[in-house]
Amino acid sequence: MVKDTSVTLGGIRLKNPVIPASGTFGFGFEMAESYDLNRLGAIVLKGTTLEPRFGNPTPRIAECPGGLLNAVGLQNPGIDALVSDIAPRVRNLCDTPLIANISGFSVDEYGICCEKADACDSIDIVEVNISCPNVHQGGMTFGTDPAAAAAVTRRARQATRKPLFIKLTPNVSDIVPIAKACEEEGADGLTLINTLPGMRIDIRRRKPVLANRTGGFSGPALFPIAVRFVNQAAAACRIPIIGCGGVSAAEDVIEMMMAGATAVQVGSANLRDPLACPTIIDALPALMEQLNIDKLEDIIGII
Amino acid sequence: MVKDTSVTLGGIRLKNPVIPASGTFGFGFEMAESYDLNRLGAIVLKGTTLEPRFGNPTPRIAECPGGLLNAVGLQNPGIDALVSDIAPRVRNLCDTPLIANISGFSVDEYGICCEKADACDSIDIVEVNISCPNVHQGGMTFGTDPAAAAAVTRRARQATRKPLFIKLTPNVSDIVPIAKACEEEGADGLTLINTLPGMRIDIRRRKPVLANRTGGFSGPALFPIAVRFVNQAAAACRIPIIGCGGVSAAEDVIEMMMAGATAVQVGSANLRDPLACPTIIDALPALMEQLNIDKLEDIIGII
Amino acid sequence: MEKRIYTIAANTPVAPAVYRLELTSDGVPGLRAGQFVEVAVPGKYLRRPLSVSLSEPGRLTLLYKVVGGGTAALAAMEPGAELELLTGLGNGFDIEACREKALLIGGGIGVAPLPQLCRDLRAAGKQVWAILGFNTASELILRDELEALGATVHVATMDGSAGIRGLVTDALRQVRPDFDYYYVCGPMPMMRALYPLLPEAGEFSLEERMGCGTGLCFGCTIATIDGPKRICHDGPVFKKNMLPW
Amino acid sequence: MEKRIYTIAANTPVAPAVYRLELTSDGVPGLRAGQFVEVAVPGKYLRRPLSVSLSEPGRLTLLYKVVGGGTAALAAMEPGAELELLTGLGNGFDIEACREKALLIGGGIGVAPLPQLCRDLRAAGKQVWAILGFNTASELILRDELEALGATVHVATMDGSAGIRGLVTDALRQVRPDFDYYYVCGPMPMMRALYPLLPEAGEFSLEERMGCGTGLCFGCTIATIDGPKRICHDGPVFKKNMLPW
Ligand SMILES: Cc1cc2nc3c(=O)[nH]c(=O)nc-3n(C[C@H](O)[C@H](O)[C@H](O)COP(=O)(O)OP(=O)(O)OC[C@H]3O[C@@H](n4cnc5c(N)ncnc54)[C@H](O)[C@@H]3O)c2cc1C
Ligand SMILES: Cc1cc2nc3c(=O)[nH]c(=O)nc-3n(C[C@H](O)[C@H](O)[C@H](O)COP(=O)(O)OP(=O)(O)OC[C@H]3O[C@@H](n4cnc5c(N)ncnc54)[C@H](O)[C@@H]3O)c2cc1C
Ligand SMILES: Cc1cc2nc3c(=O)[nH]c(=O)nc-3n(C[C@H](O)[C@H](O)[C@H](O)COP(=O)(O)O)c2cc1C
Ligand SMILES: Cc1cc2nc3c(=O)[nH]c(=O)nc-3n(C[C@H](O)[C@H](O)[C@H](O)COP(=O)(O)O)c2cc1C
Ligand code: FES
Ligand code: FES
Repeated sequence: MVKDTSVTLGGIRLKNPVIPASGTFGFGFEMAESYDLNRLGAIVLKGTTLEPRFGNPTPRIAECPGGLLNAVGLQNPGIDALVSDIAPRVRNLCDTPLIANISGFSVDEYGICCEKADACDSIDIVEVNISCPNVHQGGMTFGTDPAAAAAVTRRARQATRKPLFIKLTPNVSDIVPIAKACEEEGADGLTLINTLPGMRIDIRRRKPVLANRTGGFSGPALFPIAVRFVNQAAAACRIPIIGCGGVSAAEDVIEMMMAGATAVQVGSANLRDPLACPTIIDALPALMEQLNIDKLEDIIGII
Repeated sequence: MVKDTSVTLGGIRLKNPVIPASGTFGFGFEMAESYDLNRLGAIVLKGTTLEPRFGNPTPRIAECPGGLLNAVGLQNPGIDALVSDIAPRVRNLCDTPLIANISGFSVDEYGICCEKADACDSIDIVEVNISCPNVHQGGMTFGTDPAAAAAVTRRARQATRKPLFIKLTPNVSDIVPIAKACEEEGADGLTLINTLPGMRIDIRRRKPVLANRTGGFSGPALFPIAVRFVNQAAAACRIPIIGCGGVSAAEDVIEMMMAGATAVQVGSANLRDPLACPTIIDALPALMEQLNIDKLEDIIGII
Repeated sequence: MEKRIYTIAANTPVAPAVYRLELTSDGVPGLRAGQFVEVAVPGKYLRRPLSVSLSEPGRLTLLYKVVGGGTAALAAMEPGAELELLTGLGNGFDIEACREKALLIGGGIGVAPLPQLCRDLRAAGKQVWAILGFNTASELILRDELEALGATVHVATMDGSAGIRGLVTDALRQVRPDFDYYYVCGPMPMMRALYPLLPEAGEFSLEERMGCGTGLCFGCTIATIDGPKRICHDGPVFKKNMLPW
Repeated sequence: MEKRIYTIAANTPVAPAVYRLELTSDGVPGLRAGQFVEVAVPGKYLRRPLSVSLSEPGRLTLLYKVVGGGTAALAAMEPGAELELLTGLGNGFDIEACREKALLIGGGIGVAPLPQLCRDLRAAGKQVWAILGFNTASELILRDELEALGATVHVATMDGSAGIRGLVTDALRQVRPDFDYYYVCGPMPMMRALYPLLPEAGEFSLEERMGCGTGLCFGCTIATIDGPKRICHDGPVFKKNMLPW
């Protein structure tokens, strides 16, 4: 029997639920020579800020058991380059829905970036990443405070009519009030989770491995934590959830969806294996057959 | 040159900084046939509550990349059995300092357990675990709220003159206010971290793997997160810190200590390899030689 | 408990998804029937518990079914490769408890520990009957081995393609074996179904997801008449009268 | 970029902690000098970047130094074992940029890519000089190989136990080689020390901790005259005039 892997995200139909995550898929076009980008459910573009950023000094990467730390520090050419150059170039290569990933250091910055993304025809969905440091509130992040999360969502909602997803941080004691605040302010969906703060030390050099001292932990080790967050948020909210964190195989896609995700993002797995996304997509129908699933949407949140 | 691996914890000298963590070393005497318990820096006994508990239904264990989830649910024979039977039996087997690990469901329960532990000659240090659900505050845990953490610490401090360590949860946005609250209320030290909440789903059976749905994630994958927490708490507090989370090798002991830990606890590694602790201890002197360390205490918090 | 490196001498399929793993390790003593080992499997954090199927000094045979990633990784291993095992785990079967005539009941891959049990009982001069249950004839294993070890073997299959049609409970009713002690090993539903049919004098080998297999984690606890017990440490074999079923 | 399974034909020590890894894979095309591969190492999450040392259709030679867990795991692997590689990564050296006379400068394990570079330059009819720097004579590798490939080789060692005493910068001043283009590969401090001593026409092969090696993670960014560049994607070889040192 033909398996239906399609899912709907903010009113947009994806041919499958597998989406490379922001920051782990280059600008979006690097893999076009290796495989047809149309095979992907959607593509999240590199995290973008109002101004261009060089990011952090190197080393930016530290290997860990079951994953890695990164402290890239939002290197990006700025929102203007995204909307005028990068997004149109990726759009030229494929019809796959494109998701812009917006970061900011103030509510206004988020707003302006979302307005610019809204005006860009090549962008289908706006994902707002509220896991980055909010310099105005003493080093806290927008994503750890329901009121701040609500403020960013409200401003982003005013700025765009495109489907709006808010990407949350796992660095919280309770995700529910934050997820609900975003839903109440009109978010069309949530992405969870971003990375968990971590640190490694080079014991020979007696220095942190990362020039930035700390970085964000990602990779397969994050998976059970992400599944838990997705399940908690799905139980509390009605809007769709994109599950992210450690997804590396078709089995993980199914598990995330059973936990409550409508689609998944694949991050670190792309770094270890640049063909991870098409490999996962190819494996889905046979796995669905094994598990007696005809339509992937049927399993969303069934546990 | 002879290497000095000894460290001091709450005024008590340990011959080395390697301590099996609570809940991952049986009652404390199971390994006595396999190796001499005197080789250990100290021993943390199984987490104990006022009343005996059967714990959660099985399955209680779920394997994950880089670690496991457990939902043992504080199975224990109760504080009275600990002080009258278990601790004296372990004391009969070795001179190694013994650490009682106390959990509670109310401030008073913690207090009563600490009083009973205080009265027990076999117990040298009291470790209070504030990562378990507080049924009186709507499912939150004491460890995620500085005021609740302070309240438990204050009560425990009144209850015992033995060195008092508070074991903190990583399930927080910012560990600093919680760590400081414990320090201000008179804790002699902190243990961090406990497990991170996680979930796995059996995609064939379409049910959570754990009967309890969620469990605590532990193992090597936790290590970079634990190092970061230890480093943050060490920077904020003056009291000694026991680093815990993913420690599996002598290198990890050194890394934790450079991050700011005075000693380390080894948890999941005991489950994978019951000889993990003596193996780590045996590897320390040669590693110290390689890294030009004569006295382990010299590297505490050097980064 | 002992930690030890074994070398794979053979790793061969004996039924669909079931493999016989033959291991050697110089100087290792024989292990007791009903004990288990914990195998470090490439790519998995926790070890995998497997029963001693046959054991003699220097040699150990395991019998395992591929049910997930760990056993699949094991099935991919080639002779010559090394495996790290924890051995000597669990209490094992009580051979002395049987006076003369033993009944062994095993279902599915739960038959794995029966060869060593049969051999030890025969060595102690007891007579051995065995009832083995499977879904279908292609899954049938160990009949010939147990017969060669001196047991009288009855087989039951769900679809009747070999032996008696039905469950081991059906076979038990039909065969009406004569025994003074019994040993049961298999899936939980089978053991629970057998429990009310069997007399007091006998024991059950239990299974549960394990964290350590060495008594450290309290992951494998069951309620017994005597309070909570760890299957890995106080079992896996429990007398019938310990089980509050 | 291509993902491919290679078989280990040989994995042999050639100097203290340095190994030559010879790999075969049917039908694989030759790789360019200065390109690198990303090797999946047992037990490590990220792959390990290693330079193409010598390559021809079906065969690939790498040269690596054991510096940590990943390279140690590699050193423990036996002939016959398989490795999964990403190949064809990075831009490679610009062979055409040299008119007639090439100078190759390598330090420590940074000499790894020089054999293929030397072979390609010789195949294109250029003359090749090489300066190789090491701490001490026991670390000296590739001199004979490069000579066999047609290069004139000078060696510098810190302790003077082989060739000129001192750094490659000392050797450069002393030898005063005649060249119209140069290629540098080695530790960052060496490259930074060489930079002011060398003319415009030449290039440097850079190194940084990598997340992916394929341009996806922006882990390996450096500042260039032309803005931020990814070493794995836009390098690892950069012309001198691109580097704002
Ligand atoms: C004391 C004991 C003896 C056993 N003896 C045998 C034997 O001789 N032959 C045999 O084929 N099987 C035996 N089992 C079951 C065997 O341990 C599991 O089938 C195996 O661990 C599955 O691993 P996996 O990675 O393939 O499956 P997965 O489902 O991927 O494993 C995930 C986790 O669940 C655990 N798990 C899964 N199924 C079981 C199960 N049925 N029982 C316990 N843990 C499980 C695994 O150990 C692992 O930790 C025994 C179990 C126990 C407790
Ligand atoms: C383009 C490129 C080509 C290289 N070519 C060679 C070569 O031909 N031969 C050779 O011996 N080495 C080469 N290196 C360095 C080699 O990649 C590292 O020595 C190796 O990855 C160390 O791995 P480890 O696990 O042993 O060390 P660990 O220190 O345990 O590694 C931890 C992490 O840091 C990274 N890392 C550590 N040292 C380096 C380093 N010097 N450069 C980049 N990443 C590092 C590792 O890749 C890993 O992600 C090259 C590096 C790059 C970027
Ligand atoms: C190198 C790297 C860069 C990242 N950059 C971004 C980013 O720009 N914006 C963002 O929202 N998330 C970013 N992330 C987080 C990922 O999108 C993803 O949420 C996280 O890595 C968890 O998923 P994983 O375990 O599949 O990697 C980055 C992650 C990595 C590893
Ligand atoms: C099976 C299991 C049981 C545990 N029980 C307790 C407990 O009773 N009390 C406690 O404070 N921590 C308990 N923990 C947490 C550990 O002591 C430790 O903090 C955690 O596992 C992280 O360390 P690790 O990664 O080395 O395992 C338990 C952990 C495991 C795996
Ligand atoms: S499996 Fe850990 S106590 Fe039994
Ligand atoms: S290592 Fe990932 S972009 Fe270069």
